[in-house]
Amino acid sequence: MRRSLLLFFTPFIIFTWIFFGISQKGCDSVMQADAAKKIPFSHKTHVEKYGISDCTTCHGYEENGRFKGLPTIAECTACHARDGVTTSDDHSVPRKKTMFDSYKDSDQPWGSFAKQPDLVYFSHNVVMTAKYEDGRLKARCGSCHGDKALTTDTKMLKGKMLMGQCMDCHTALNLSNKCAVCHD
Amino acid sequence: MEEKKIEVKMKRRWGMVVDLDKCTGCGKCSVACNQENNMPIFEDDSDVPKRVAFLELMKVTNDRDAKFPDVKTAYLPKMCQQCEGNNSGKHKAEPPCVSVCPAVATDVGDDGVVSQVWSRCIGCRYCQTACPYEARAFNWWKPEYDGSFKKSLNTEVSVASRGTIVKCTFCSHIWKRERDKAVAKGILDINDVSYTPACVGTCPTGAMVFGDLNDPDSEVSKLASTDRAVRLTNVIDDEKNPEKKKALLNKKQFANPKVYYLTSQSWLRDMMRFKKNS
Amino acid sequence: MKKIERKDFLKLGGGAVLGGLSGWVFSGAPFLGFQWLAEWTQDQYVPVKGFEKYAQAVSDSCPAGCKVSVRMIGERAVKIESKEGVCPSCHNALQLTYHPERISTPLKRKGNKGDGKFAPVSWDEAIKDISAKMNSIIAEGKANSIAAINKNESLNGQLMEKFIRSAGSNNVYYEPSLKSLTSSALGGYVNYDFANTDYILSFGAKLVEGWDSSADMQKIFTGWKARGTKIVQADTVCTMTASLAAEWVPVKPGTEAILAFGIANYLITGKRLNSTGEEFGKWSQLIINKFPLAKVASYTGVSEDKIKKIGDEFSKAKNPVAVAGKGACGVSASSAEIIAIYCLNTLVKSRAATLMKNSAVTYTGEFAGLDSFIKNGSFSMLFLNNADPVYKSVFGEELKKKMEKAFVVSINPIMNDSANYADYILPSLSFLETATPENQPVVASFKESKDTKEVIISLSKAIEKTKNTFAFSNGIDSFKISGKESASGARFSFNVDKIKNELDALDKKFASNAEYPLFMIPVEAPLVGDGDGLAFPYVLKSIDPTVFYREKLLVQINRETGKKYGLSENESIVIKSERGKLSKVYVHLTDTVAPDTVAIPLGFGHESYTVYGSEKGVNPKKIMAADVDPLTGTADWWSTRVKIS
Amino acid sequence: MDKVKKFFKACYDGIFAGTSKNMRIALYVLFGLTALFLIFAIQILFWGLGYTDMDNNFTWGAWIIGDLGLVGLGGGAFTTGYILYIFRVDKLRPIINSTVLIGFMCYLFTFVFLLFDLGQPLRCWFGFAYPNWGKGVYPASMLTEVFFCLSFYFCILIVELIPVILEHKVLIKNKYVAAIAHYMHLLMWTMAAGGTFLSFFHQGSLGGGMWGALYAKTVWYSPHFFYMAIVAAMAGGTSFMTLIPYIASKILNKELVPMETFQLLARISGFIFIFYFVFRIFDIYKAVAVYSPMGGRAYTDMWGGYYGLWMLVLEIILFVGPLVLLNVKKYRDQEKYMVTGLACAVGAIVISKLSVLLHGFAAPNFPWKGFTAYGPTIQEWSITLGCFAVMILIYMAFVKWFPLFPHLEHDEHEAHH
Repeated sequence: MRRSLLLFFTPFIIFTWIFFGISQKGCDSVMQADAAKKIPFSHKTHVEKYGISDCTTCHGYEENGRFKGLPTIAECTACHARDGVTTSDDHSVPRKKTMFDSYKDSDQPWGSFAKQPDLVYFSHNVVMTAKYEDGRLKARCGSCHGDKALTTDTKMLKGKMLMGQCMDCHTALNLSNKCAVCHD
Repeated sequence: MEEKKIEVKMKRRWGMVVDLDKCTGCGKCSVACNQENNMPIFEDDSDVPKRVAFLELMKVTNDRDAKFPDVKTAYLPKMCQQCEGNNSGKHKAEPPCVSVCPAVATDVGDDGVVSQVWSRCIGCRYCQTACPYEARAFNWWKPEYDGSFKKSLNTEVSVASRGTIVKCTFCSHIWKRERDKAVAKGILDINDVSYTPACVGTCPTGAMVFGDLNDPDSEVSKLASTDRAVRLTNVIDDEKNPEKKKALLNKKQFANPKVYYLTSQSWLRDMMRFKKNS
Repeated sequence: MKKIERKDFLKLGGGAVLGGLSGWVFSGAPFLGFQWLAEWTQDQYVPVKGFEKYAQAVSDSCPAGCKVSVRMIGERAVKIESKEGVCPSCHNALQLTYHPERISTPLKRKGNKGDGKFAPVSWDEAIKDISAKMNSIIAEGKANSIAAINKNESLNGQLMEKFIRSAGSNNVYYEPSLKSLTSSALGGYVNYDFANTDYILSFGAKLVEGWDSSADMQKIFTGWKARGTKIVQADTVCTMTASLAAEWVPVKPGTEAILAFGIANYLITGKRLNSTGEEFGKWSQLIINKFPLAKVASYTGVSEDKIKKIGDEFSKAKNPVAVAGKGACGVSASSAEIIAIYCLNTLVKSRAATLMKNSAVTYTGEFAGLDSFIKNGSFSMLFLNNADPVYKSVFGEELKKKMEKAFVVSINPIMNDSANYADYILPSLSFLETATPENQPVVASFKESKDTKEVIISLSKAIEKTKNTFAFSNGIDSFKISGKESASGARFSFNVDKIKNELDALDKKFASNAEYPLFMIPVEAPLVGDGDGLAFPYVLKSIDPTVFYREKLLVQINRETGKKYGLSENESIVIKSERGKLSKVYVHLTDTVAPDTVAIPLGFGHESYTVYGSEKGVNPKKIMAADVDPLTGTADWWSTRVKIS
Repeated sequence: MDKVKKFFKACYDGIFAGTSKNMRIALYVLFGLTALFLIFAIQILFWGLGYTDMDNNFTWGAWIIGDLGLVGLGGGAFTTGYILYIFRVDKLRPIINSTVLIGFMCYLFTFVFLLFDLGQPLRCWFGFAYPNWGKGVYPASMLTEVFFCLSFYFCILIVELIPVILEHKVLIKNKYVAAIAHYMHLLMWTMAAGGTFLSFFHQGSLGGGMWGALYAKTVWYSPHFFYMAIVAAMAGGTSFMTLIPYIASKILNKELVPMETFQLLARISGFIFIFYFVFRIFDIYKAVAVYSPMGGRAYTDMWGGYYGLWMLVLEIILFVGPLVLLNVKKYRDQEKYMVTGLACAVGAIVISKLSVLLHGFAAPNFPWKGFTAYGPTIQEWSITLGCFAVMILIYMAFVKWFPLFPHLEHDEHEAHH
């Protein structure tokens, strides 16, 4: 009997694990959890070395409150000036990067992780300004995007952005979970 | 540090008033609604019962009751009436369409607006069956936008897929847009945000008024409580005896829409009921 | 160690298969797969995202010059918003701008006229060809055989008029509108001071349904509601205006003029009122003799007492005004009617109606109006400035024949019935794409299409004779020469000699007629108007099922009349008049229409007005009465004697 | 290639060999309908419901009528099973296999129809994944209840059907199969009990509750509709379960089921029909006197239009059949009267479902609008009739190859000895 169980469950467990992994990978690619990066960019060096701790420096808002999302090359070249110096001893001087030369100012050579589907109206602005009664912010960038500051690669830390994730936070923070809060 | 408590609980209850004495039937509301909500474009949309449109400009005449020349005509812009039902004994207040959905694709928002999420919709059309106002539209065909018409599509309303239900949501995406703008200006209180749906915003005679029914000082609540206000086919409003009315409401739910039509013309009030009153 | 048997392999295999299956299921892949499959099979379109901004635009293609605010997503215009109120054509501008059937380059005719076969050519080639033709006509001394038809008196029309007149032709016409018709009949179009009237007697003018400048009228209407202005509407069909009016006077089809005669008759004989108009004596004599109250009552179906009551109220009101021009977008052209109604204003010395003129617009050319030009005139070259006379004129078929022999240039953004008979089609812009002195264009011009103003200017530069007509080469500068409105100063004349025959004809028309016992009159659906709206899908979406339903055009007939002819709802009928017959119309029985009347919606039955507007219903103009009025030069098609079978 | 040809030849012979001319024609027609079903099924599933005559006003059509009819009549399965296994009325044993098979098919094709009716058939599992539960165990949406109870009961029907398949003369030779079949038979009463329990819910919800719960639609609103539908299913279903084997035996010219079984089930049906009739009269009274005035409408107004009051009249006339012919022993004992009674009973149920749907949708929602009509398109007809054709074919296959009528096998067995 024990032998039978062993014979059955060994492949069962192995195949469960393998297929779970493969399927999950497939799901990830379907949900675009990976994004290609044409230009290397290290959040880590920008944050740790140069002390840009405010995410909105690059990921800012429009006048009407909409989130800009990925920066354009124009925003990079605002610091890394196209006609700037290529080398400098002074750490505080951003240098000219030749890799920007082949791009227009309006280009956004990064794919977006965690792109919300068309039928979700997600407002970064509203979420990022929500406060507890004592004035603490209810959400930070990292709440959904993971601690981006320490990453150098394109991987997401917090996984896919599923509706459940949004709803969990809304439930925990005693916010409304009605459909129309996000969907239209 | 004392910080002003920021309200996150919605206190609004959006409602609409359509003054039919002022409505000239120009149809601007219909075009504005279609444009705002990315209504599909077909070569021929004359198959009216299969037409996908949130706002229907209905021509109402009283030739049921009257003969020429005692007849009258009116145009009645009919959108989702955003019913709220009533607590009747064991049933909680719910619009006719929401409780019937087998997949929770539709619910009532905190602001009283009945939403519909097409990506959750399985297309069973039970809600359409339940709706007494024919306010829900089903995408019988795949929504199409021929060629460059795609350029005029609004990004805030997603294009639904074939075989799903769509409906008027009082343009609630505009509320979200306005909320964004308010937050950008530093106004964080959710109840400070107000908005105007596309149809109301475009009405040239000001026949359509939109606002908060919970606020007794708002124009809609004032207009909705006048004698001219009448709700479409909602018979419970005709029961003037409060005792009887209460008993009736206890017995059964009524649609109790949040869209009020104003008219001083008795024929039009009559035409909004199945039985001739006078 | 036991030997591995066949049974054990089964166990291993079973474990593997079940394990794989459970791993697959628990990863959520099947559900996501279904979702993905559901989305993939639908292949939904996701609108291109962009940042929101608002842009302002002023219309240069409608006479009212609507001001709109346009909501933009990136470079795309997605919504026209306006607190001011806009006219229907400006409200539909987005659908015109992004119409999939916009003409993208100048087109030259390839096949026979009317075949709809065109080949793209360059602007240079088109302008060269057109100017060569025009130069040779002028050189031959036949400049007057160059003609132009304008859609309206907007700046585009004014420039065209200036261009053609300076080429030496007198043949510039406008599509009949309230302004052009009243201007021809009275010597100036009427400016109504609706804000200060307290009593409005409207003879079938669909005041709130598109009549005159519809955006303004909506505003004016709210003013009336607020002030309690009394509106008395004489009408055959229970229209919105009739329904919203304080009083609806149901008249028999087409007899609004007769009713005006009756009221004038009563005011002159009963109230001893006088008019200052020229030839008043002659006119009053005619009216009193020809249209005694009893006759008016029998023709119009309004009792004598009622006529007297209206006359009393009208003359006693503080600031009354009588409004002529029955119809909404399509307006009745009977000069006798316009004069009779204006006469009422002069009788009570109404301060609310003044005659106006536009310095840059002359409505009459060699002929009194468009229809008489089409019927009697001849041309070797014709410019169509966004106009569609083939569809809108009752002489559409005649015009087609004449266009086949002439050189026709059509300037318009989308195809229409008339452009189908053109030799050259020059693509123009929607107003969102044109610049005005106040605003930049909201969206970029569609492909190679150009601003009408610039097209006219460059044409004029290419022609010897008109080289110096315009001192500028830029479209924006042309706003400087835009016409100014002022009081016409012309003395109102009854023109009795000219319209005497018309009065006789009216008399005859409403006498009983055994062969054609019914009257066909037009009605207009919201947004469709007299046909311009039909190319726009969101207009089609708003059409009521009692007008156009499942590809069927419905005509409204009174229930009693329906019973008399044994008609049932949705039944197919054939309408016959002296000019021809209409088939494929269907019956809608309703009591909102007077007995013995066939109310047919205008605006349907285009031949080639994009895929959305073509082949929908029938065009009633084809069989409508075509007696050209001597003063307005336009066919009085409003009421037509018909029979049905 | 030759092998394929041979295979088809074998199939053809297997089906058509030894059949009469009439039977062959019938089979051709049925296979033809099946083919049409497949063709139009592809069209509907791939290009959507635009090809049907349903619209935003007439939201459901032929298929939901098919659903209601099938579920209502298939309800005979649980009633018969309950009476046999719980009340131990062994006289019903000869008919039970056929009953289970018909029930199974009715429910199977209810699912098929429901799937076609969905605009997004690929999302059909949403009904289970995101059910609309209200407070407690009772679902807020009647359709959620339909989804769950229907599928659970369908599983029970499969279990009930398995022994019939296992008892196939080839399979039963295996001792394990025989043992399983035997024990399943012994435990079948649990299935019958569970099936009855579930049936009460979905019969009530799909047949009546779904309509009665629509409080804003005066045409349908009646809280007791739920319960009436259960009684209707019990009354009409038993008649249907009697009628089908009867027709089969007439066609095959064999006594598939003893006459006394037919008469017993007919008697049960007639008896339940008395309750149904009383309930129906009460229903009409309530609608006329209470619910219509509450909704601001006159009952007679709602029954105008293209379908008219005659449907109600027809239903009442059809009621006479089961009430008189099935309840009075004198008539029931005569075959022709019994069959007429059964047919009337089935007719009454079908007409009641038809009138609920056609009327409910045809009645105008706005006072200024008229009644609407519905005419199924070729796609709807093909899929509906195609499904019925497949049902008949399955039944024929079971009659031919499986021990659907143990009575018959028994007889043949005896004859051999």
